[in-house]
Amino acid sequence: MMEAEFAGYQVQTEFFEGPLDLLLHLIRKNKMNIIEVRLSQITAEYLSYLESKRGINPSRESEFLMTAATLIYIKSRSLLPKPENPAEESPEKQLLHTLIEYEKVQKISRLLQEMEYTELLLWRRLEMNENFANREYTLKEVSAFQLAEIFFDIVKKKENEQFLYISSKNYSIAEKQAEILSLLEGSGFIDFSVYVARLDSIEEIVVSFFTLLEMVKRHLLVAVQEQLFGTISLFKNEAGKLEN
Amino acid sequence: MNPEQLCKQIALIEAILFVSKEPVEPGRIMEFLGIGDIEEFEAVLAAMDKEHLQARPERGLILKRSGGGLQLVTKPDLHDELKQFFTVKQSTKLTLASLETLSIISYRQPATLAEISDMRGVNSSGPVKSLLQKKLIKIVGRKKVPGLPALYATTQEFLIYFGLNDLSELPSLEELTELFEEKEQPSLFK
Amino acid sequence: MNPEQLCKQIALIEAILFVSKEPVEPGRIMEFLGIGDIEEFEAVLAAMDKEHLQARPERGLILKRSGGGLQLVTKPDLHDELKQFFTVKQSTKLTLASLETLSIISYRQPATLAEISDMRGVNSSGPVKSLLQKKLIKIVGRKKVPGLPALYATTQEFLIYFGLNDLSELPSLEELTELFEEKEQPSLFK
Repeated sequence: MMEAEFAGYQVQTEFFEGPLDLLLHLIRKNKMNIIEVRLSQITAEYLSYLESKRGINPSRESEFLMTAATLIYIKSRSLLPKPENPAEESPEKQLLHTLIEYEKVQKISRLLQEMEYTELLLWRRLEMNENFANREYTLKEVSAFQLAEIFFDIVKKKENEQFLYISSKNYSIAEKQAEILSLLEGSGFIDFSVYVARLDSIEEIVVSFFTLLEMVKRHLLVAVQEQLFGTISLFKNEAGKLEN
Repeated sequence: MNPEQLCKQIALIEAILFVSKEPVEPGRIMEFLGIGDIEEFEAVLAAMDKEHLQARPERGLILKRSGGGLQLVTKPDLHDELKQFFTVKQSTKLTLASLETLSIISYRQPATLAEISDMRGVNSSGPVKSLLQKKLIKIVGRKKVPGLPALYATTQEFLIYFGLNDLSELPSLEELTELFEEKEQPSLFK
Repeated sequence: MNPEQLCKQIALIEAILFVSKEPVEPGRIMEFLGIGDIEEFEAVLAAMDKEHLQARPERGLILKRSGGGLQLVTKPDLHDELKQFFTVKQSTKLTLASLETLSIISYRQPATLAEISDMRGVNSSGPVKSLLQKKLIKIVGRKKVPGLPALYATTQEFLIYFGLNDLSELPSLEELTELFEEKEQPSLFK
């Protein structure tokens, strides 16, 4: 089997993933059976490991210390004559239960690691053929969280973009007026909401809107709303052209 | 080159081209296979393409040179069938554009088309129309700004589709920020 | 089925799997090929994999099932050469912390961050974040307890990454104990 691969795992246990990992290491090292182990017996060893900080992740120190406190408490209880209270689960039993569960986690981890090793020997296609690229999703496959992720991505992208606008773009009424006139030259009229939707930023929308108001005031444009709540269409005012 | 060697080289070329996203420069493969002579290499490629790909009815791929590179592509006569296989029914699927639009509406509702288009950076009237047809969004009123644009919000169907009881169950942005803020780690799958 | 038909179907399966980035659901291919009988379809797949892929020294690919889908992958014995050619460490392995976190989620799903941290004895938000980014886990909802913490579960990518068809292929906890007690026993996943 892949004993050689697991050697890597064994070496890594010298760097303890957490207090439970360290405790299991000490239990194994002392060849104790996890079901019968007296945690008070390995308290001293645990504490000396902490003192030497060998193979301990310092960013998780608080968790190692918390377990140390529990161990000391267990030890102190074992030294005192204990009042029997079967209804209450002793801290030792609780910790042992956690340890037994954690041992299973380690076994599963080893199994997953072995499976990972086997799978990494197989190479898959890196990218889908563009000709058949299919960017559609079945509705039920999309979760609310994916929706949230997508929105979050958009917000992030937008934040970056707006940063660029501030530094790179300025809008003037004169420029906007020229732009609007050339649009009118092309299509004869402008659909206001379509026009605004195309704009990049609040700043540009504000400048464009003022420009339009100004142009209507100067009779360069005529604004028409054909029905209530309908969109506003802007036409070039031929009379205004004369006036200009 | 003995037949066994030839087979091994063809297998390797197949595996390399299978894994590669882009066409692979022939020189790289030649060097990698330890073939010094270009004619010898061309002979390997010809054997692979003619005997093992083109001539074999059970193969769906052929060798192709494009942009100076080698590539495996599907046989042209399978194209229609592949297209059929990879086309999915419009009605049950959402495009990425629709998902983006829907995500904006769900978080910023009620939202106007201009607001959605602004956030996405592209005109979004197409996706909005499609979402309206699918009844995932609806018009809930008009914004009191010039033009009185329609305000869109999500529907009951939207909640059902995404398995939500109400909108407050959508994950908060703070939560997501916390989860995704961490620097990008290289993905295993890219 | 006559040999000609069989060849055409194998060619189509090859082309479909070649084009797909993700494993393809066998049922979809079966339906597409117009094969009604699952055993007939399995016979086609077996012929393809055994006779046309595994047994042929000039082929660099094999057929594989993972995540409930069919996929073409490179032959395992070409791994070293591919690694050399692409000079990438495709073998980005998961950290032990991530593996432990995944172990808990795969057996206890859906699980909250608090439950995971509890079982590992250390705060596990780092590995959870990293696994989310790698899309090996996803958020599937919220636990109805104060704070409404997110519930995590494994994804389709998880199955594919570890070469599983579905979660039921993971050994039960009882089996697991046996597996590791008799150390030399070969893995179930061979």
